[in-house]
Amino acid sequence: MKSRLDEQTIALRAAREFADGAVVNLGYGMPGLCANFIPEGRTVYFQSENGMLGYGSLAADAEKDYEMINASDQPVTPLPGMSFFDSGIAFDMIRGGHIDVVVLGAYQVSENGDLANWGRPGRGATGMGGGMDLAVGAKRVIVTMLHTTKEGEPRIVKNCTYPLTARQCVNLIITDLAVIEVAERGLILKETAPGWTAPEIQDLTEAKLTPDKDLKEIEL
Amino acid sequence: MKSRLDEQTIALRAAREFADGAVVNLGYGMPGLCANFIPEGRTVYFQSENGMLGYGSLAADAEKDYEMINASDQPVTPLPGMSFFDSGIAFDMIRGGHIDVVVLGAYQVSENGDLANWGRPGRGATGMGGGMDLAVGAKRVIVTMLHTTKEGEPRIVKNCTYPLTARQCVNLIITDLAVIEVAERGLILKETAPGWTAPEIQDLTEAKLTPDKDLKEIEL
Amino acid sequence: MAVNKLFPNADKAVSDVFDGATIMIGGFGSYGGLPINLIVALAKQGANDLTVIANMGGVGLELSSRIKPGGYQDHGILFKNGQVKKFIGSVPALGGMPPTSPLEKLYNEGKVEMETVPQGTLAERIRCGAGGLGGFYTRAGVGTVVAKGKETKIINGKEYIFELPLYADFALIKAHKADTLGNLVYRKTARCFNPVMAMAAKTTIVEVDEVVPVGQLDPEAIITPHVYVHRIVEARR
Amino acid sequence: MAVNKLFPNADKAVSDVFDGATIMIGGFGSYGGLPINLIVALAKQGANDLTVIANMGGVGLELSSRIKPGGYQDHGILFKNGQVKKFIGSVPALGGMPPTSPLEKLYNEGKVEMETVPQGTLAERIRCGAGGLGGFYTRAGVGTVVAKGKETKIINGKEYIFELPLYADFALIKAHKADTLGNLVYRKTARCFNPVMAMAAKTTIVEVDEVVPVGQLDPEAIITPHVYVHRIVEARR
Repeated sequence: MKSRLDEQTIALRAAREFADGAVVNLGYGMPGLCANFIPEGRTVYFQSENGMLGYGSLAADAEKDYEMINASDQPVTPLPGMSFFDSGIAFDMIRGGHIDVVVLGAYQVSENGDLANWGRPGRGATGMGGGMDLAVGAKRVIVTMLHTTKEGEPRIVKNCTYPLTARQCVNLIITDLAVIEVAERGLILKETAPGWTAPEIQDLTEAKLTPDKDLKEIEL
Repeated sequence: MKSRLDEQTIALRAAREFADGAVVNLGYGMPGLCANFIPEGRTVYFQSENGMLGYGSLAADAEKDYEMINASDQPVTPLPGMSFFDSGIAFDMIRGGHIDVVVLGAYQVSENGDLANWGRPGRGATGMGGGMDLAVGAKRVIVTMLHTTKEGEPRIVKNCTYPLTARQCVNLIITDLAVIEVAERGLILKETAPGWTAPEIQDLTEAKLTPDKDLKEIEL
Repeated sequence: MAVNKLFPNADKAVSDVFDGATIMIGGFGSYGGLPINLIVALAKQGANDLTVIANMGGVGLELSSRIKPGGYQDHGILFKNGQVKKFIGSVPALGGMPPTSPLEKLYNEGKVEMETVPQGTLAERIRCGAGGLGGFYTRAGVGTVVAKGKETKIINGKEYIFELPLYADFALIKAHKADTLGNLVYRKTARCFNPVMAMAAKTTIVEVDEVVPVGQLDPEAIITPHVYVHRIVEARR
Repeated sequence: MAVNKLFPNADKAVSDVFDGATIMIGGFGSYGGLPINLIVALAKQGANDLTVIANMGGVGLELSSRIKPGGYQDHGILFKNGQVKKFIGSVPALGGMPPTSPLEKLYNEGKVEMETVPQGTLAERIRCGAGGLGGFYTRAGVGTVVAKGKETKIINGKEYIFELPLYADFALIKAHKADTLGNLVYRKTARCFNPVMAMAAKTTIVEVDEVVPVGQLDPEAIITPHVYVHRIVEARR
């Protein structure tokens, strides 16, 4: 049976990439959900560009403190050992190479790992936020996004047509259909959503995908 | 009776320049003494480039805390409302224009206000410390120094021969012999030490001094 | 004793903001850390042709309930009122919201200038201004529209963009507590852009939850030393 | 759980410092804030050809009693041992002291390279490195020997000098307390260069008066977040 992953499941799959002890920044929107899916037995330190290190999961309604939000404006919960700092220091930490993994949303990713995640036609006033700093500063960039637009257009493209966030910065793409590694030799299809074949996914992808020798279904 | 001011008295005279509410940085050596001579009824906030704002007088022996020192390595006393910060922020404050007055020592000052206060022949390893930042960042630069070298050579010169700290930065010079303003039209002799005449002071000064129309003896 | 920095209310604290002034507005953009009382007072005061520097453009009262139940006033009101000539920030409008924020509407009508700056570059440009520096090189934005028209430099084999400092005539910021001298502490992520902006303005006006006597704040935990703070308003929200 | 950052003693914490390494040494230069135990351990460990970045050059044990009764060991010992190839700092030697500090003697014998940097520029170059930036422009040093060989730029009608970032392989720093994760707080002016250096090194080694359990430090008052700290030694002095 063919199915597409929902946002929660994409976030869960992305969170599997967080090594024990990793410092992780979660971008605006869907990536924020990853805070709820840290793999059992691992400790992950979430950094937020509004000046916070070491927060916990998203806050339940009863405990929401709007002076303790992630970069997506969502209240989060405190953890022992956390700290607060200003935006200047937050970005020193980001550009200075102390973020092991950043998870970002995207409108488009190109076959060489270019990222476009902040502007789209007809919305000239949206901004890049901290995405450009995170894309050049983090050691590893994971993109979570839907594989195609609402109109069915591919988001994984030969060349980005939307305004760029950074060039050649993406390491891994996780969509509702696939897990794709951005390698020297191009895009490697590593995992597929349940019931989907490599050719079916290639059909919805403008850039060329090379199926991995160990291609498998996403295990959840 | 002719006398030269001692270091304490030079510091006392310099401290008279601190307006009520002023933020003041005291350079290495003699300027540090100014902390003990705040004029009655005025509040002065001493900033120190090692990361402190709002300290009090020099500490007496019994209360010396070597983790609470001014930039001259002298323990100072705490005051309510003081704060500590790192060296980066300390110099943001300095270069950013938040120091109303800095008092610096000097080897030489030139007639156009050039300052040389960190290097001298035979001592190639001494350094400028925070002097260059203070000289360009503070709103007003007061120099306290002895009028001549041990050998009797003038320290107020036409052109500095010692390595410069900054060009055209000095506003007021206070020596053991005189108070001299650095004005657009040159050096103005404003006050003399008790018993000294303008020509006698000019004899010990290489640069030309113009006696002020209100020239007077330093009142202490 | 030095100047009394305490103002009786937000209206008095912003009364001399002049037409054409550059205003930094603290916070991250949404409720926490935003100097809401000062913003509302500035909207009432009516100064025009402002240049506003803020991380986000504000969503406006209508959309704000999507961020916080019940909604709240933000600096969207300054755009709605037509008080703003130019916006400088990293998120003028949120892509995840409908295009109906006051700033986005104004922008689409061609009625406001806009300079979009990566968020880290924004923070650093403000800090650079605060620190009396002349500019800096960053890798953020290399190869993108942000690099357009800017000097670039290869440093240690990598390409960097030159960025200039930012300053303001007034900074409106939000802190948790001030002592009467003007020393500030913040609360949780409501710190964000407030401390850097406080350092970069000629006149920094802060709204706080509570004013405390001098000596009540831990000298080791003061985030903004009092030399950076010119006016204090205690304002509940 | 993540790595254990606690080291049993200073010797173990500096055991892998390699010949030719660049070492930042925190503090202001004199007793307060100086990581004395780590310095002494490094002197014992014996790594050579070091580049040392520190605000001051250290006065050495003999002169140190002029600063603090009884004296103390400082990084002068590294120069005395001949372990240092190059020094970068703002006060290699104090003009108010006799020219007998280990660094000054070595310098006068032509046995050590030296780069003298204005103190604010030193702090900013370290912060610049820590923040992943490529360099900055400052007015400190314009028209002086510091400007020699450096690019200058006129910005808003004023002359600035271009300065490059500084990095280190190891930073030896002193804090007051660490929690076991590596979050740090400092004490009074012993803060100084420690927090900026902690951020600019590949491996940051801290000596603290006390290690406390996670959760004991106020999240609002933590000065150095744990991502910057790699090794912790509790060491009384």
